[in-house]
Formats: sequence, C-alpha cells, structure tokens
Amino acid sequence: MSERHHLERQGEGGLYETLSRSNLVTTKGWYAAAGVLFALTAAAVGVFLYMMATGLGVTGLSRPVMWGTMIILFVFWIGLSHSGTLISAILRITQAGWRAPVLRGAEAMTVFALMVGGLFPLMHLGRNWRFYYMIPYPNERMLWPNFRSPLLWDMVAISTYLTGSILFLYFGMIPDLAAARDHATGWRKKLYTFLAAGFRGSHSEWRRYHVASTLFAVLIIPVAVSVHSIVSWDFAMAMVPGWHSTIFAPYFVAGAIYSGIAGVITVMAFLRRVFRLEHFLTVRHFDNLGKLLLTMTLIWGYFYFSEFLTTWYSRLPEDWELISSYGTHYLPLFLVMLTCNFLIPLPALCLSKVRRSIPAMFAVSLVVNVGMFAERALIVVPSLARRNDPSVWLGYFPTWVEISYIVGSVSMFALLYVLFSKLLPVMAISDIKEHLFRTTDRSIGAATVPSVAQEEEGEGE
Amino acid sequence: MLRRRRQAALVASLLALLLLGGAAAASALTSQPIRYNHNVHVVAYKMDCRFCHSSAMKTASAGIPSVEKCMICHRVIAVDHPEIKKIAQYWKEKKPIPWNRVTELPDYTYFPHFRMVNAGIACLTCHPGMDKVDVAVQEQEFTMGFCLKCHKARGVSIECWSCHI
Amino acid sequence: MLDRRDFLKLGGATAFAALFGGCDRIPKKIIPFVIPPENTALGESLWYASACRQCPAGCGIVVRVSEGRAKKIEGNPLHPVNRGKLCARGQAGLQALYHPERIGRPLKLSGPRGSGKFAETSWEEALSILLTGLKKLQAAAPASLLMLTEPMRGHRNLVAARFMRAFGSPHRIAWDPFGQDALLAANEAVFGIRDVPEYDIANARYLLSFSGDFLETGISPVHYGRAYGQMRQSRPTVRGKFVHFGPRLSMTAANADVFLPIAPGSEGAAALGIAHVMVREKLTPSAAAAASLWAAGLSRMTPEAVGKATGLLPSDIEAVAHEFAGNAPGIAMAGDGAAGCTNGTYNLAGAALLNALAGNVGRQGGISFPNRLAAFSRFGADAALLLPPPESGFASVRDSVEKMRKGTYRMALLSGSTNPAFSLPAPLKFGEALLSVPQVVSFASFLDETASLSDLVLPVPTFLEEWGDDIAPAGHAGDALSMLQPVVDPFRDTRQMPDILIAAARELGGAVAAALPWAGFRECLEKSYAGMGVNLEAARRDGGVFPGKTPAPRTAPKAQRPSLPVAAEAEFEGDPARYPLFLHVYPSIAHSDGRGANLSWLQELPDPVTTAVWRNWVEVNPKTAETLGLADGDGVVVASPFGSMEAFVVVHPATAPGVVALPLGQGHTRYGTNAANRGGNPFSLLPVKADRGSGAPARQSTRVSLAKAKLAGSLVRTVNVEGQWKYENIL
Amino acid sequence: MKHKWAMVIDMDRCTGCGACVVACVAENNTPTAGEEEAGKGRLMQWLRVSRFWKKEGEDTRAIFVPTPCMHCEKAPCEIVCPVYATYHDEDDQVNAMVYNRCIGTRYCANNCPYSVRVFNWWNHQWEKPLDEQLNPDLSVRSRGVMEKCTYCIQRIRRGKETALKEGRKIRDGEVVPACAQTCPPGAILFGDLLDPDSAVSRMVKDPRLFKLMEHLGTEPKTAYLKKQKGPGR
Amino acid sequence: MSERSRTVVIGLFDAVEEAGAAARALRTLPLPEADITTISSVALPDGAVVSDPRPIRFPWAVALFWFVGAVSGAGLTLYSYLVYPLVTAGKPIASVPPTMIVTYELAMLAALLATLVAGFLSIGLARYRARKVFDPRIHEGKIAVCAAVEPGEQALRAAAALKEAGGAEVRTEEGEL
Repeated sequence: MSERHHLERQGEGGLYETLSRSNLVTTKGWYAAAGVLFALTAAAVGVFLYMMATGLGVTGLSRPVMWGTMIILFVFWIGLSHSGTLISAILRITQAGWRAPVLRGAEAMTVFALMVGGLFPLMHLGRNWRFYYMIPYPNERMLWPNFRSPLLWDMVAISTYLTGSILFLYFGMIPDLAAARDHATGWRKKLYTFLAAGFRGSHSEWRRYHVASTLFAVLIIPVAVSVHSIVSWDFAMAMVPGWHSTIFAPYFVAGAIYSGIAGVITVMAFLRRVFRLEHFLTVRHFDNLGKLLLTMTLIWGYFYFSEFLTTWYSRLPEDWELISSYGTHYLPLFLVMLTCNFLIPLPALCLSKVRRSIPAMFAVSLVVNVGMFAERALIVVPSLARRNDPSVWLGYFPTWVEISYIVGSVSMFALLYVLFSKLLPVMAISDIKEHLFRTTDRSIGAATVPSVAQEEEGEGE
Repeated sequence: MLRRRRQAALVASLLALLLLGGAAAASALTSQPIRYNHNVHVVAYKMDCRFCHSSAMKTASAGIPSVEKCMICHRVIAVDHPEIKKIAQYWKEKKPIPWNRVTELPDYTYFPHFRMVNAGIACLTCHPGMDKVDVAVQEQEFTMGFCLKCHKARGVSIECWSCHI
Repeated sequence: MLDRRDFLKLGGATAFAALFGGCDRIPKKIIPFVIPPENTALGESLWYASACRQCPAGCGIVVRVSEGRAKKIEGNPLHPVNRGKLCARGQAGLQALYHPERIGRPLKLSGPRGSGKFAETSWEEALSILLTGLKKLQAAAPASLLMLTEPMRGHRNLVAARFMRAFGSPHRIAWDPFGQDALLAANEAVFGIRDVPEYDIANARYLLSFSGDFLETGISPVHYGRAYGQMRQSRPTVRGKFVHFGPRLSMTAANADVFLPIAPGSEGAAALGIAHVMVREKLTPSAAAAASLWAAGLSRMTPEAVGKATGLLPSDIEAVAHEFAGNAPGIAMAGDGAAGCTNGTYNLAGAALLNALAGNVGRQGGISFPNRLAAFSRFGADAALLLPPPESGFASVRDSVEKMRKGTYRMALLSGSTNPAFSLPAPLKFGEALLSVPQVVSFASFLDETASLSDLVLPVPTFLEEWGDDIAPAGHAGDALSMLQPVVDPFRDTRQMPDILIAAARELGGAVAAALPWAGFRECLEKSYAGMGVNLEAARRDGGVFPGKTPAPRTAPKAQRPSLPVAAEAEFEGDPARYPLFLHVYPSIAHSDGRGANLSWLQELPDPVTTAVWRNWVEVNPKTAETLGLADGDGVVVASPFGSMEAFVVVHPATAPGVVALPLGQGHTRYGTNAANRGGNPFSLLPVKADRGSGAPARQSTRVSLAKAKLAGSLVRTVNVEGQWKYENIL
Repeated sequence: MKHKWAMVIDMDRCTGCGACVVACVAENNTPTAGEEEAGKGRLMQWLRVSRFWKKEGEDTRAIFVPTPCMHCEKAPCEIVCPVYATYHDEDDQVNAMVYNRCIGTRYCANNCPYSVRVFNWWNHQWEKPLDEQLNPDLSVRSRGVMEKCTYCIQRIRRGKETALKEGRKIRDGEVVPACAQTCPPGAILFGDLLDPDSAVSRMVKDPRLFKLMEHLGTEPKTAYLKKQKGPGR
Repeated sequence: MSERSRTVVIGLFDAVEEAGAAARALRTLPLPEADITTISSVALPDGAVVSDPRPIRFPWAVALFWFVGAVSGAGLTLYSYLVYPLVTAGKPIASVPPTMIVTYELAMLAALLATLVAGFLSIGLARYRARKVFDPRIHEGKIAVCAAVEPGEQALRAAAALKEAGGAEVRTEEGEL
C-alpha cells in the first residue's frame, strides 16, 4: 500500500491518471452532486435576491442584534479559509515530508472558503448596491471611505488575502498544469496550455520556481495572520462587552487555524473517498493532521480559558451580564461549543486509534467545525443581545432566510470544490512526484520504510 | 427608487448627448406647456432672474412665477403672440401653468437658494447657458463634486449636514 | 431612495393631486400659483393657532402648516392651560386628521342594523333622511328624540342645546366616563361648594395624592405635568415632596417620593387617618379648631384602625400627617382610582378635608375655587350653556338605556368620542338597547362601536378642520377661552355637527329655526363674539382670549368648619372565594377610555410603567403571581361575575398584593385596523354600579379571578423583562 | 458660526409620560413598525423612555430614563463607519448621520453602547393620506439605512437661517428639538454650550449632573440631572 | 522568432543516472555549463545532473515592490484623510493605526503580485509565442537533457554523446533552451 509500490506498478503516466482521475472521468455521480449543489446554491442566491428586494427585515435581526448569521458565516468561512494557505505555506517552508498530498486541497479550500466568506459582508449590507462607497477610488463625490473603520481594514486585508491565496494556489499548480497540458486534448489542452504559461520543467525554471514558491509561502503567512487578526478587530475595536478584548487577535488566529485544520481533514477525507486516493492520502497523513489538530485544540482551549477567565473573574458589570447569559439563554450554544471544541476532540485526538481511523477523524473534524460555528455564534450574538443598556436586551434566532444562507454557503463551497476538481489538478502531482523521487523504500528488519535522499533540505529521520 | 431614477437619468442623458442631440433639443422645445424664452427675457429685455424667480432671495426654493406675474407685463406686451395667448387662456381659466421640471436635485439634498443668492453667487454659476437658451435646460449636472468645488474654494462649510438630512 | 417631499416646497399649493402620483416620474410637474396668497412664501411654513380636542383638557395648540398640509402640532405658548406643552395624545392629533380609515362620505346602512355594513351616499340623500326623520318626529312626538353626546362645550353645546330645547325634547344626555361627579359631591359635602377646584401644584410644597393619576390622565395631564415640573425644580430652595397612596404603582405614583400601596377603596380611610393625627396633635390652626370633627367620629380613625383597613403602617400615617401639616402650602388630591369606587365621594371628601384642615383652601400653592361664571359673564344668559359640564351623566345614560328598551325614543342623534357602546359596563347592554331605537343617526369621524350601530353616519371633520370655540373644564384653566379654526382645508367631505343642526333647524322651521337663526356655525360664532366685543381675528391669531386678570375666587362657605365625610366602605361584587382578586381598572395614558386606540402613534407609544405596546395586559403583584402559578408574559383569562376577557400577565412589583390592574382603552371590536382585535375590553368585566354619594360610575367595584390560558401571540414590551432590574448597568 | 448643542434631561422633572416620543415621531418622519415588528425589537422611535425597576429596601421604585442619541464627543459609532455616513459635524458639534451615504453595515449600531440607533429593516410605507403629514424638512429614510436622533437638525437649521436673515445670533431657547418643545414638565433642556449664558451652560454645572455610562469615555452631550429625594435641596 | 533561438540538441532519458552521464559527456565536449540543461517533470537537485550558474535576483524586485506597496498604502490613507477631512470620534484626521494596517496590507499585496510577475519574468513564463524546446514525454517520466550547440559539427557531436549515454530519440531542433 505504499506510494513507492504504486509508482512501480504504474509508471509516471499512470500516476498522473490516478491522481487526476477527477479531471478525466465525468461520472453521473459528479453531475448529480454538481446539480444538487448548484440548485442549493442558486436557491440561496435567490433568497438573497429576495432579501435584497424586500429588505433586511426578512432576517431575524433586530435592535440590538444588528449582526447575525451572515456575520457568523463570514467569520466562520474566513476562519476556515485560514488553514489552507497557512498550513500549506508552513509545510512548504518546513519541508514537511508528508505535506504533498495535502497541499492542493488545503490551498483550494482557502480560496473557496474566502470566496464564500467574503460574500457575506456584502450580503449583509443594508444597501448592497452601494457597496462601492467602501472602495477607495477617485470619485465625483470627492469623498473617500473612512480608513479609521475596522471594516475598511477588513476589506483591504481580505482582498489582499484572497488575491494572495489565488496566486499561491495558481503558482503551486503551474507544474501540474504543465503535466495536464501534456496529457490533455481538446479544449482542456488549450486551457491548460494557457494556464501553464509555457512551463517546461527545465532546470533553471525549476530553480526559479522554487525560489518564487518559497517567497510566496513566506509572504502569505503574515498576510494570513493579519487577516484573521483584523477580522477579530472588527469585533475587538468595538465597545461591545465580550468583544472588547486584547486577546482577540491571537485567539481568532488560533481558532481559525483550528477550524481550518478540521476543514482540511474533512475535505481530505472527502477527496480520498470520492476520487479513490487511498494510496496517496494515507492514514499517516490523517495521523499527522490529527496531531496538528490536537495541538490546536490545546492552544484554542488555552486561549478560550484565558479569555474567559479574565472577564469572568474581573466581573465588570457589562461583561458579567454576557458571561452569565452563557449560563442561561445561551447555555445550549455554550455547551455545544465546549463539547465539540474541547471535550470531544481533546481525548479523542489523544488516542492514536482515533487519529489513525479515517472515519473517526472525519467525524472529529466535523464536530470541531460544528463547535467552531457555535463559537462564532457565541461571539457575535450574545455580546449584542446583552448590550450595555439592559433595557434593549433581546434574543436572536435566524429565520429561514438566514438558515438558507448556511445551507447555501456550504453548498457553494462544495460546488466550487466540485467544479475545481473537474477542471484543475486536485492533487499536487509534481509535489508528490518530487516526494517519491526523493524517497526510496528501504528494508529495516521486516518493515519497509521510506528513506530520504536529501537530508540537507530538512526532513530528518 | 432614486437608483432607478438615477439610472434612468444617466441613460437619458447619455442618449441625449450621444445619439439624439438634435432630437432631444427639438423635443425640449415642445416639452413645456408654453415655449417661454429665457434668452429674450434675460438678454433682450435685461430682466433679472429674481424678478420672476422671486423667492430665491428668501427661501430654499427659487420658485416659479405665478400666472399673475406673467400677466403683469403680458396684459400689454406681445398679446398677439400665440404663446402669450396661451398664458392669457390660463389666466382666464384661473388655472396654474403645469410646467415640467427641468433642473433637479436628489430628494436628500437641501439646497437653499437664498443662501447662495444672498452670498452673491450668480444664478448662471449653477444654471449656465440659461441666458442663451429658449426653453430652460440643465447644462450643469449637479454632482456632489460640483457643489464641493465651489464650497471648498469659497471656504464655506463642507459639513455633510449642510446639504443632506 | 429617499422619497422626500421636497418638491412640495418647490411647487405651489394648489394642485396637489397632480403631484402625488408623480413623485417617482421624471420630469416632475411644477404647479405654481395662479395668484400667490399674500402671506405665503414658498417653502416657508405657517403656524395656525387652535385648540386640541384629543381629550377634554382643552389645551391650546399651534399647527405647522406647509403648502396647505398640517405637519406638526405643538402647544400654544400663550395658552394658560398648557403654555406651549403638549402630551402624546395631542401630538398624535395629526393622525386623526390623516387617518386612512376616516369616514369621508355619509354612510347609509346597507346590511342589518349593527352589522357595521354601510354604503356611501350623498350629502343630499343623507340630509333628507335625517330631515324626514326629524320632521316626522316633530309632528308626532318631539319628545322622543334623544341626543347622546360627549360633554360639549362652547357654542357647539349652545347650538345643540338650543336645538333640542326648541325641538321640544328634554332628552339631551352627555356621557363622560371620567366625569367629576364624586369630586363635586365631596366638595359640596366638605366645603359646601359644588365645584371643581383648581390645584396650584406648581407652588405647593407638599403633594398628597390618593389614587390621583394627574400626570397621565385626569383633568389635564399637560397642565399638571408642567406644574409638577415646576413644583420639583423651579424654585431655588424648595423642592416639593410628593406622596402617593393607591392600590397600583401608576406612572404618577412612580414619580412620587413615597408610594404607599393601600387596599382599593380605602383612600378615604387613609385620608381620615391623616386627619385624625392632624386634629389629635393640633398640627395646624385649622386642625386645632376642628374639635367638632373629632367628636363626629374622627376620633375613631386612629392610625392603627386605619392601618388595618388600608394596609398602611400606622407610623407611615403619622409621618405623612406631620409632614403634610408642617410643609404648607400643600395639596391633597384624589383621582379617578379613588372616585371610581362605590364610596368614591367619601374617598374624595377625605382628601378635601385634609386640604381644609391644613388651611390650603384659597391660598397660593393650595386649592381654590375660581369664579368661572363671573369670568365668563360676557356670555350673558348663555354662559351656563357654554361652560363645560363636569358630570359624567352616568345616571342619565342608565335611565336612557331603560327608556330605549321601553321604546320611549323614536330617534337618536349620537356624537362624540366617548363611544358609549364601548365605554359603558357590558351588563348595561347599551348596544342592544340602542338597536331597539328605530332610527339612529351618528355624527362621527370614525366607525367606532357606537357609530356602527346606527342607520346613518354623517361624517364630521376632525378638530383640525373645524371652526369653533372651547372653554377648558374647571380644574386647571383659569378663564381662558380657546378659538378653533381649520388649519387645513377639510380633508374629506365632512360637515360640522352644529352646521348640520343649524341647516336642519332652518328646514324644520318654526321655533327651531328661530332658536338657531344663523346661516352656519361660523356665523354663529362670529355674531356671538362680535356681540361680546371680542376681536375675533386677534383671538384666532393667538388661539383664544386669555385675560390677565381673573375675578376673585369663590369662597368655600365651610372651608373653615368642614364637615366630616360620612364613612362608607367600598363594595365589591363577586364571591371572594371564586373571585379572589380586586380589579383595578385605569384609563391608559395613550388611549384614555379607548378613543386613542385607532392611532398608530399612540398604539406604539410604550406604556410608561409596563412599556407594553399594541395590546393590553393585566398587572399582577409578584407574590400574587407566584401563588397563582403565573409568570410574566403568560396568557390569562380574567373573569368577573359579569364577563371575562383575555390578557397577558405583567408581573408588576409595586401593585398592591391581591389587586390586579387592567388598563382601559384596548379591546375594540370596531374602530379600524389599528384598534380592533387587540385583546379584551376591561369594560366588559365591570358591573353596573355607581358611587353611592354621587352616582358616578363605580368601576373599581368587582373582584376577578385569573386563570392561565394559552393565547395567540405575546405581549410586546420595549424594555427587556430581565434587563429592567439592572438600572445600575447604565450608570 | 460654531455651536455646541447639548441636552440636559432632568430626571427629577421627567414623569415618563412619553409625549417626547410621539413628538419626535411626528417631527422626524418616523414610521410605525406595527405589533409584529415591535415584538422583534424593530421599533423605529429615535427616543425611548426606558423604565427600570430599582429595589430600595422593601420598596420598588420605577425610574424613567428618556434616551435620545447622546451625541457623544467621542462617539463610538462614528469611528466604525466605513463610509463616513456617521461622523462628527464640526459646525454644530453633533453626531451627524447622513442617510444617503449610509450603506447599512450596522456597525455603528453595534458600537453604540446606548443602543439608540435604529435601522430601516423595510421600506416603510405611509398609508395614504398619512403621508401628507411628513415633514418636508427632512428625508424619509429608505430601507437599509441607519437613522437616529439628530437633535432635530432641521429645526437647528431653520433657527440658524432665521437668525442669519435677521442678522443676529441665535437666542437661547430659540432652537429646541421637538421632544424638548413638548415636554410637559419641562424635563428636557436644550441649548448651545458655547453660549456661556444659555440655560444648558448653567445646568451642566449642576452638582446633580451625570451622564449615562460615563466610564466608557464617550463624553455624551446629552446629560442627566439626578432625581432628588425629599423636600428641600 | 526571438533572437534567443538557437540550435538545440535533445535527448530523452529514462533514469537520472543516464541523464547525469549524458550531461557529463556534454560538458566534456566541451560545452559551457550554462548551455546544458535538463527538462524534467520533477525538480532535480542542483548539481545532480546539471547546475545553473546564473544568480537568482528577482527577490530583490519583490523587496522593492514591498516598499512601493507600503508607500502607496500610506499615501492612499493619508490622501483620503486630507482630501475631505472629517472628524470621527475625536480621532486625529491622520490616524496612525489604520495607516499602519493599510500600509502593511498593501505592501504585502504589492509583494505578492510582484512575486508572481517577477517570478514569471524570471522563469520566462507566459511568453506564449516563444518557441522553446520541449518534449511532452517528460510527463511520462522521461528526463530530457538538452544543450545549445553551434549547428553543424558540434551539434552532431553532442547528439552522438547523448546517444552514447543511452538517450533515446536524440534530435536537433531550433528553439530556445
């Protein structure tokens, strides 16, 4: 079942066929999945148009809960977007040997999650058709946007991140596109020829390509960190009890990476099953990702505890009202968050049995994402519902409109992934090849273990 | 509503400017119930704008002259002109003249004519060409930048609430 | 997007219809004047003075009119009643003017009587129906004509009264659910003067209120509200203290420095308890001289005995008595909650006695009885007809219901906003009785419960479109005379009731025509005031005639030697075992007896105490709620021996235990979409009982039970039930 | 001509009657929300009178807090608006809200500790002919924009223009918002803090003065005077 | 056709070892190091078969553009503050933290874009009209060893050397290396 074995049997052309199976065969299942997802997405878009035409009254928002599901989804998807690029960049820089099969899926997840998440701030505007007031450009009104608003930082940061992530995804894909170009025919050939931009794989091309990729990875990490910090500042810069916290930026970044890794695991498990990549996405990958997730569980738990402890212990009146509402109105949400984010994943991920079982990891990753959704909801809603002035307190529950956005955002994300898998190389073929090229199987006793050709580039034992 | 109106106005002005310049000018001539000639009144007879648009000095709106005011002169002047006869007819029936609005500001803009007039801003600053035309036209598009340029140059308030509530 | 009516400023004032449809089109029309009105500058608004008729207080108003449309009502700064101030109901007067459901054309019954189905008809036809009926009646039995109205004032009353007198019918009844009968009877008993006093709250140093919600309802919330503000903070060294006794923490009570909850109907006992202490300890000269009272029975009203009857602590009674006596000038006043018991006169007399004992009668910061007849002597013989009657007319209404059943009346003319089919206790079955009158003609602006029962509805203008005059009721107004003028052109095809009566009189001829010898009501006013030498133009500009000098107040014959009120216990219907809770009903601040319920601004004005909107509720003490197993927001059925209604529970921490309080005003079945179907009508729970001393309707006279029920919807409150205890958080 | 408008609300005079609320609604083209919307916390009133219960020993007291916009000098709402739809008007020293610029992020409402900003969830309709009442001096807000108390800026403007036409300064008490104008007990006082002789300038020196949530450092210009107890001062 | 077009000899190899031998043979021809290269679907470590003597300088361009982005970010914010100075929450017109944040983000954006553009230019990508020597079979696992040669005798010798080393389908074509 090792990679080596597989390559020996099939040769490099066969390897390509296996890895890009998603591009090659269009099954009925694909059409069905794409159709259903498209229908769900289109329905959500229809609901959005309806909301745009009638007004935000169709949501469950109110005074004081002026932000609701749409902002929760925004933070959730931006958070989810995090790991992809970040993990990939970190893994690239540290040259983690097992990274290759994870890279592309993670990077694509970033781009798609950002695309989905980035829609929500625009959707939630009262007058969406005037969103361009936020864009700094010379205009006849002679009035520019207010850069002192965290929303504008957000806009700048997210556009930077989205641009960077797309470039990163694309740049990482170029050798694979070149491979695809040489295997494809018809319109695909033209597409891949264009996208591969004439990449051949000559020695100097590879050298420069590696330098550029490393640069990308180095640049994208601080952007990723800044983006989620700024998303957290959307909240932390406000004078709202429960939001106004100095720890928010690292806490959000940690939470984002946490949910992102869980998202990567979910996506990987899906890809593995759907495109029969069992040979490439092995238990080892899930084990490693599981360890990463465990680390993030602990980090997240630590951050949450320290954030909670200070507000809880200091008992500032406003904050106290918020914290005590966790014990009453928002107890279910709080328990869901605590269970899904900590009580389940922590012991489960400590067990190697769980980490090495792909269905279990899939389940854990889903649980973590449910928990992270609850966490976002718990940040956005109760803080607003328990404002400074107790006379305006009010509850919040999403209406069918907002619930359809939840469904729609998931299906849009999945749809983008499904389309991506059909069009572009979904696995980092050249990275896998490179990994195979640099490792050889060596027998140590009864076991066959891969050994690495190049020690100086990082992967030790 | 406004958006639609804006778009409509945009489309209309584009059409007017690019495609149907001549036709639009022709339709402008028939667009008013009476073909009132600004040029004749302002240039030939040297009448002050504020004689007819008298509330420009006192209130936010410049005002449209009443039929009575038209008749002050046209009881004796050019009574045989076909357009003047129309005024006389309105006067006889004691009906107001249903003018069509030419210059327009968005609903959310407050423009006090009297502040401008009393500050010595010439009418033609914002209504250029009004002295040369026959039927009233809006040659100057009232964009926020147009207002601001003048406000900034004269050092008067550029607070948003000066014009928008 | 922003659909501003700016174009009105640029356009003229004549052809509005052309403009309304056109606000979205380009190009818009500009409709200038043919001849510009003299005092109009385009875009400038004008202020017209008039008087408010949203409640009987009679405030002076000025109305902002822009391009022929009324835009805003404000208080008339010159008017002595309100001095530029206005309450929420007055502000909402514009909504009555522009109400989409206003009757715009005469309505003729098109279904069975009482079905509320009407068809529009022409004025000619409507008037001929009215005239045919009147003529038939005039020939056959003029005494079988009934006129049931709200208490009318000024020349409207004069026209109506002369019409009825000349027509030959004695059956002219005015119904006011909040009449001052008990106050009149109490003052007669204590002071020997049957009149409504004026309370000089602004200059008082101590204010005792016995269920008197003078800041929200009562004679004049605006006048007293203004005075209250002055009493609190207008004097550099004095801040008046305010102590409130009552079964419920009303908005007024909430403003008191001390609120002392007492058993319903025990206001008189509480007052006499204070009087007892004052006389016993000879705290004031008048009290020292009141030995006769002591002998007459005041000696029995010891703080302990009173404490038992009222639920007060004897020490509180002693303390209040000392403070009241020591902080002259002071005022003791009692209000609707006390007057509405079966012992209302006794309760009010107790308060009156305190004023007498403290020596507050006729002094600044106390109470006085202005000589209104002398003030309005210029009206001559008609003066009594022009002054507002303070009585409720409850006895006459009950009598008239009997007569309706017996068939005494062949025709009834109804008018006014008191809406008897809604505001009379349900067991009286007014509506049913009215249906037995062969012909009923209503003069109304809205199809309320009463107007819906008639054959013919003649639309009348709102007060903003009327000519008229007004004299505010006694109690707060001095001798101001207000002038009403139409501030806008009549908005619908309406005619004023006096105009119709004058026109009908002309047709009827004879004595009736001679009694109303004018072309119309406006001429009536103008002739009448010209005859008195009033400069009507100036009066209309100022909003009325406000003389600076008032005649000397009337003297109260027995103010120095008041009599002891005859003790009476409040009676409550209903078996205490089955109906364990006292029912306290009170007029809501927004809707009063229900007349404001069709205005959305008032429906959406949060009740000051419960902050509820759009619906009614029942206030329950937390302990009572706990024993009944009720939580805040639960639906309940409130049942009395006479009826039942649904409401939502508001747990109210300062209602006396064992008392539940219900606001009047909601529970309409007709009266437009804003008013109809918003909970039950508390009038349906009430017995047909009267105050024994005065005949005023006794609303606080039944017990009720509460039973939990599942109701549709929920009560909307603007203040969070949980957050309302966290005042400290906003500091 | 610079001004610094401020409001002082005397809680010892305020009776909680709600006249200010309806006056504000009438002046400022505020739509009625209806029962269902009111239940969702979407009342459109710019001024609310919050009633709080307060336990004092055995007794429960009701406290009425009329809450208009505080027009903070360090307004938290202003800084978060990405498009300057709400900002600080330097001429009048008030917190301005420009409806036609607003894109509806609702961030300002979230950041307002007093929760006085209301949002247009719908395009509100005035059933004809109720629309005849609409004040021509200010716009009717469309859906998707935030709105709030402006200290009746249209009245301030009218006052300024009148003063300008007559070539004089604005007199104290000449310009009052609708709420202050109608308040029966005279609990709401309004005026210019830059005028040292104005009534508000005197009142802000009153020892009873306090501001809502002063600890947040928003420096509200709507101030309150504490309720007093007992006779005398 | 660009002036960089030269005569190139290409040979396809199955294994790295063979390719290495071929490259060694070409070097001894002698051909300069810069004229010999490999085309492979997997990056070969520098020096394993051939080595690239040319220094990689484009990261300096990225660094430069980082600064350009930073300056434009700061400029954008400062300009927008000053073009219509409106006060919010008593904050200074030119407020430092947002300037820092926008400066940072735009610097990163410029750097990222510069990496792409400079990377492309340095690698020589997106020159669709350039005729570069290539063989699609490298994506089936072959390694191509190519060398730019003088047409004629040197070309023939190079081709022979490639064949010698075990290269299949050795051919000569005109194109860019």
